[in-house]
Amino acid sequence: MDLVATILVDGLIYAGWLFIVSVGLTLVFGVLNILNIAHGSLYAIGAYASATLVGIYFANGGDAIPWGSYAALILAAVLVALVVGPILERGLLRFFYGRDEVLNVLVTYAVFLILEDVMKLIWGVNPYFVYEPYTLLGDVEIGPLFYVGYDFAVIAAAIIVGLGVWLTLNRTRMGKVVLAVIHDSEMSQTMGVNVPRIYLGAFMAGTFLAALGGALTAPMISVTPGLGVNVIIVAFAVVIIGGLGSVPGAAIGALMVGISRAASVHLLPEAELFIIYFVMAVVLMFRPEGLFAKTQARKI
Amino acid sequence: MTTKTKIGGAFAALTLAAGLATPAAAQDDTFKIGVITFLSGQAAESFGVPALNGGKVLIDMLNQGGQLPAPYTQKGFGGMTIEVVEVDEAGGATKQVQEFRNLVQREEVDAVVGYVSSGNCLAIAPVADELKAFTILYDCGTPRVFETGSFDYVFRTAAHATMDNVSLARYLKARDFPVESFAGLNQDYAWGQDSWADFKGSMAQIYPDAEEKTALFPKFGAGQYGTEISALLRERASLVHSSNWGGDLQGFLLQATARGLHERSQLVLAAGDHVIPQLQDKMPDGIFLGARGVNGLAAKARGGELAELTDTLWNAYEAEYEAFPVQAPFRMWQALLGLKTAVEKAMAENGGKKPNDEELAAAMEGLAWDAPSGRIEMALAGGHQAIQPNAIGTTKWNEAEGRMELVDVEYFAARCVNPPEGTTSQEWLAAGFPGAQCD
Amino acid sequence: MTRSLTLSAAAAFVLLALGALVLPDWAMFLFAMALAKGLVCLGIVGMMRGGLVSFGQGLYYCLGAYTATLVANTFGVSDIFLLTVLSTGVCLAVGLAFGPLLASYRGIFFAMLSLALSMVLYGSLSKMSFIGGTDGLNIAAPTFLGWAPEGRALQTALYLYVAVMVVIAGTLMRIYFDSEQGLIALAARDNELRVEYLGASVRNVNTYSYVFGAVLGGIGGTIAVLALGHVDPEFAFWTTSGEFVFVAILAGYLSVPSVFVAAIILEMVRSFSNLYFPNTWQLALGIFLLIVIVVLPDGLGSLVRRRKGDAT
Amino acid sequence: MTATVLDVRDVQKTFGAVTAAQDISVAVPEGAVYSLIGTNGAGKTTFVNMVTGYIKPDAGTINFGGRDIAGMAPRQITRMGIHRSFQIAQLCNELTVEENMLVAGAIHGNHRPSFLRNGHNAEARDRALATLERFNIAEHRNRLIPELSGGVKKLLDIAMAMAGKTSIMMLDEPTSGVAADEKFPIMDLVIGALRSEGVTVIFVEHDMDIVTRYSERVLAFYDGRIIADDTPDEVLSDADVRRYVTGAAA
Repeated sequence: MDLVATILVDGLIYAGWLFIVSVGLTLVFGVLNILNIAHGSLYAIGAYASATLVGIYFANGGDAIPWGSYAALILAAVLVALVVGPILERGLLRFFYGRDEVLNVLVTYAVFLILEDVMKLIWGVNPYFVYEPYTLLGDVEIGPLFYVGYDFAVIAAAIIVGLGVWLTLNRTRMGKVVLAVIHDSEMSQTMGVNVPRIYLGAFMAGTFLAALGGALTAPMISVTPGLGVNVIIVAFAVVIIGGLGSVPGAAIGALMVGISRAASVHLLPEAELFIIYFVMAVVLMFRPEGLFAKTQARKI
Repeated sequence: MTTKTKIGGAFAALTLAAGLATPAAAQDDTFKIGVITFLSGQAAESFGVPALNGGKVLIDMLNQGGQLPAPYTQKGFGGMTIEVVEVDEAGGATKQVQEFRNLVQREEVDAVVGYVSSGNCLAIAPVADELKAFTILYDCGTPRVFETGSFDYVFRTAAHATMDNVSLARYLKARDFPVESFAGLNQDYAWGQDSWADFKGSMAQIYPDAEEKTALFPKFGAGQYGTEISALLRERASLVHSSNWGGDLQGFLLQATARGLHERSQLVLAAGDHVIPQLQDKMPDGIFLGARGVNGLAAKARGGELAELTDTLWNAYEAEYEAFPVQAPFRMWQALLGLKTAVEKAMAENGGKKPNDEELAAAMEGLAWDAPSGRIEMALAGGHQAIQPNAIGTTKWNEAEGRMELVDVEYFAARCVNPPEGTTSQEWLAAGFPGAQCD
Repeated sequence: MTRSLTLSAAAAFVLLALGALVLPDWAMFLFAMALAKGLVCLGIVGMMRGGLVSFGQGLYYCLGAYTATLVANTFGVSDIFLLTVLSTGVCLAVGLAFGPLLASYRGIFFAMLSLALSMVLYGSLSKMSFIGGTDGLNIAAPTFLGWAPEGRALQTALYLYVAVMVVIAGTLMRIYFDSEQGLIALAARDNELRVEYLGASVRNVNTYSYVFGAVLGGIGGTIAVLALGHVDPEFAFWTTSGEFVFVAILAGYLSVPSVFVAAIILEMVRSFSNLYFPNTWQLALGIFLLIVIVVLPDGLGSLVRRRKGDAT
Repeated sequence: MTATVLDVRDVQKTFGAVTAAQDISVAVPEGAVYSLIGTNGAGKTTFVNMVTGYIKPDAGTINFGGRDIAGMAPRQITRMGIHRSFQIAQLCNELTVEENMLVAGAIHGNHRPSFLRNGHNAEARDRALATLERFNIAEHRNRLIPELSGGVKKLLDIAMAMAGKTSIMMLDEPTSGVAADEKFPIMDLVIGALRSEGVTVIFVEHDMDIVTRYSERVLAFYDGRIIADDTPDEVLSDADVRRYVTGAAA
C-alpha cells in the first residue's frame, strides 16, 4: 500500500515541475502559434538568473532572513521575463507571425542554439549552486520515507501557477481577450483587439513561466550548461498530450506523465525512458490533436 | 537549363572555396597538436574545460622550458614549440569524425590529443588508422576501443574504466565494509551501463553473498532524481553505487543527501572526486569515491617521488584557475607528458628531426613514463593501452581549513586493478581477476 | 524522361565527378557526408511538397545505418551495393508500416509524432548494450563489387558512389515532383479539402511521400555510416533530425539540386565555425540559420526556380 | 416519371444545443435542378455538408447509387459521382488556374494518377484548356488564384468539381462573392453546362431572382427543418416562407 502512496507522491512532485515548465509553452503556442524550442533555454536562463540572484542575496547578508531567497527566486524569473521576453518577441518572433508552424519551430531552434552559447558567454561553464532555499523548508516524513519540504513547495507553486493562469484567462477582461485571440486571432484583430500587445504579453508570460520553472529547479541541482536540452522534449510531450494551447491540458498531461513515470521507476525501471512516448502515442491514437485541443472547425 | 547552370555555379564555387582553404603546414620548429575536448554541454564543466586548462598550464610551462623537474626539463617537445588547435567535442560522433579529418588533412596537425566520450573514441580510432594519423585518446573510459579492435596509430594514455569499479569493490573489502545488498543509480548511456556491469561483476567476485537490488538508469542530464531517490530509500540497500558525473552527480548528491539517503546506505562513487571543488561541504562526509586514477586529492595526499612534479603542476593550476585540479587535468597531463616522452624518444632515434606519425607510433608503443598520477605503462593491447595505479578514499570535511580531504585512502597497484595483457576486462571479471598482482 | 532532364542529370553527375579530381581529402569527405545527408533531406523536401515536415527523419537515417552495420558485422557483408539494398529494404518496410499511421496527422502533430518515433529508436538503441548502446558500433570500409580500395581511392570511390546515388535519386524525385502525383501533392499542401473533394486521398499522398522519405533516409544513412565508419544512436536524436529539416528549409521545395548545395553549405559553415569559434559555434550556426530564414524564406531554390506555371 | 437519384430520409443532426437538421427527408429526381433557400443557420449548408460527407448525420439515411452514403468520407462520395462547389471557392492558391485544373484532371483522369507521367503533359493540358474555355476562363490560365476576381474563382471552383463524371452537383452559394452584374452570366454558364450533361443540380442561394429563374423546385429551410418543398412560385408565396425566409412583408 505504501508503494502506491510513494508512487503518487513522487508522481505529483514530478508532475508539478512538469506543469510549470510546460504551461508557458502551451500558452505561447496558443496565442502566438509558435512552438518554442527556445523554451528550454529560457528555463535554463531562469535557473542561472535565480542562482546568481540568490547568490547575491546571501552574499549581502541574506543569511539573517533566509526566507528572502524565495523572493529572489521569483524576482529572477520576473527579470528574465522583462528582459529576455521583449528582446525575443519584439526583436525577432514578431516578424514570423502567420508563417508556417514548422518554419517557426526552426526559428526558435536557431534561438535555442544562440542562447546556449550566450549563456555560456555570460555565466561560463562552471556550475552555480543555490541549495539554501532547498533545505530551508525542512523534511517531511511520509511513511518510511523522507521528502524535502521544498518538493511540496514546488507542488504548491504549480497549483498557484495553474490557478493563476486559469483565473487570469477566465476571470479577467484581459484574459478573455487573450482567449479570444487563442480562438481566432484574425477575428479578434478586426474586433479592435490590440493583438501585438497581447502577443507580447503572452510571450512574456510564457517566458516568466519557463524561467520560473528553471528558478524553482535551480536550488536542487547544479546549474550547468546544457540544462535546457532535456526540458524541451518532456515539455513538448506534455503539451502535445494535453492539446496544444490548452492550460488544463498541460495540467492533465503533466499528471499523466508524472505518475506513469513514477510508477515505471518503482516497478519497471527499464521502461522509464519510453514511458513518456508511450503515453503520448496512446493519447494521440485516440485523440489525434491531444486531450484538450482547441477546436479547429473550418467553415467551408 | 538555366536552373542547372546556376546551381552548378554554386556547387563549383563551393568546391573552389573548399580547395582554396588550405592553411599553411606546421613548421619544423613547432609541433602542432589538435586538442579535442568538451567546450560546451554538460561535460565541459566537469571534464573538458578543466582538462583544457590543465593542458594550457602544462604547455605554457613546457614552452618556457625548465619549469618542471626531470625528466621534463627540455623546452616544448624536444625543443619544438607546442602549438594547440582547440576543437569542441560536443555535437556527436559524426561531427567528430569530420572534425578529426579536418584537423589531420586541412590543419595538418602533427598529433591529435582528445576525446572524453567513449563513443567518440570508438568512432575516431579506425579513422585515425585509415589516415595514419598519430592519435592519443586521453580520457574516455570504455574498454571496447582496444578489446574489439587493434589500431597502429591510436594510443590511450589512461586506464580504461574497469579499474574504477574493481578498485571500489577491493576498497570495500580492504576496509572490511559489510555488504548485504547493493543498488545502483547510473546515467542511462554506455558509461553508466558499463560501470554498473563492472561493479556488479566485481561484487560478485568479492562479495558473492551480497544481494543485488534495483538498478536505476535515469536519463543523462535528468536533473530531477526525486522518484529514483524514493525507490532507493525504500530498498534500504547497504550500498548505493553511482558512476554519475558532473551536473548529474551534483544534482543527485544534493537531492539524495537532503533526504538522508547517505545515512541509510553507503554511497560509493566511481568517479566522484571532480565535484568536490563545487560542492565543498555539501558533499557529505564518509562517501567512498574514486577519481579514475591517482588523481586530484589522492595524488596530493600520496606524496612520494612524484610529489615535486605533482605539486609544481598543482600550484600552477591553482594559481591560474583558483580551484585545485581534479581528475581531468591529471589525465591531460599524463597524455601530454607521454606525448613529450614519445616525441623526444623518436627524435633521439631519428637524429633530432621532427618525428612523423610512424616514428611517433613506434616510440609510443609500450612506453612508460611518470606523471602526477603515477607511473603510466602502455602495457595492454600490444602497447597501445595504458594501465595506471588507482586510489579510493573517504570524504571528510576539514572544518578548520574549510576544505575537503580524502581520508583512509587505499592505493592499488596498476596490475592489481587492471586485467593482464590478452584478457578482456569482462573475461577477467568473470574469472575472478586471474593474474592480478596486489601487494 | 525528357531530354532536358537527362541532360541535367548528366551535367550534374559530371560536375560532381569533377569534385573527385579537385577536392582535397578532407573536403571530399565533407562533401560525401553532405551529399549523403542531402539524400535524407531530399526525402523531407518531398514531404514538404505535400505540406508535411518530418522532424524525425533521423529514424530512417539511423535505421539504415544500423542495418548496414549489423549486417556487415554479423554476416561479413561488405559490398556497398548489397548493404545499400538491404538497409533500404528495411527502411522501406518500416516506412510502409508507419506511413499510413502518420499520414493522418498534419503540421506540428506530424512533426512531433515523427520526432517521437525517432526518439523511441534512439532510446531503444541506447539501452541495447549488446550492440554498443550509446557508444555505437564501428563498421569496416566497404568494398565495391569485390574491389577493396584504401586511402584516397576509397574516399574517391565512396564519393563517386554517393554522387551516383544523388543523381539517380535526384532525377527520380524530380520526375515524381513533376508527375501527376507530384501535382496532387502540391495541391494537397495548398488545400487539402479541395483534393479530398476531387476524390483523391490526401492520406495516400502523404503516405507515398513518407515512404519515399524513408527509403531516401535509409540510403543516406547507409552511405553516411560507411563513410564515417561508425554509427551511434545519436543518428536518431532530435537534433540530427532538426538539422535535416534545416537543410530542407534552406533549400526550399522548388529545386532538387539546391537541396544538395544547401547540405554542403551547412556542413562547411559548421566545420569552419567549429574551428574558428570553438566556443561559440552554436551561436554562429544559429545566426546563420536565422539569416537564411529571413533572407530566403522560400529557400535557395527560389533563387533559381520560381513557382509559376512556366517552370520547366 | 424519372427515377429518384438522391433519397434523403429522416436525417438528424445537432451541434450541442443547436439543431442543424431535424427530420430532413427529400427525394431528388434525376436531372432536376433544386435550390435550397433559408436564412443563415437554417440548415442549408449542413444539408449539403451531410450529403457530401463533410458532416456525419446523427441519424437517418442518404441513399445514392443504391447505397446509404451517410457518414462516408467525402472522397468516397465524390468518387461515386456527387460533386460539390463551395461557398468560399476552394482552390490551390499557390498554383495557377491551369494547374488547378490539371490537378482535377489528374485525379479524375481515365487512369490512376501516375508517379511518372508529367503532370503538365500535353494531353492533360489540352483537356484542361478545353474545360477552362467552356467556362470562359481560359484567358486566366497562367495567373495565380489570389489575382483572380470572385466570379472567376467561383467558375474555376465549379469547373474543377465537374472534371470527373458527375451525377449530382451541389453548388453552395454559387453567386456569393460575385459582382452583381456577373451573377446571371455565371449561372447561365454553369446551369447550361450542367443541364447539357444531364447532371442533377442542387444549389444553395440567397438571391430569389436566381432561385426563380434557374430552379425547378425549391426547398425552404428554417431552424433545421424543411418548411416547404415545391415549385419556386408556390414556395415563395408560402406564408411561412415569407415570414421566416424571404422576410417579405406578410
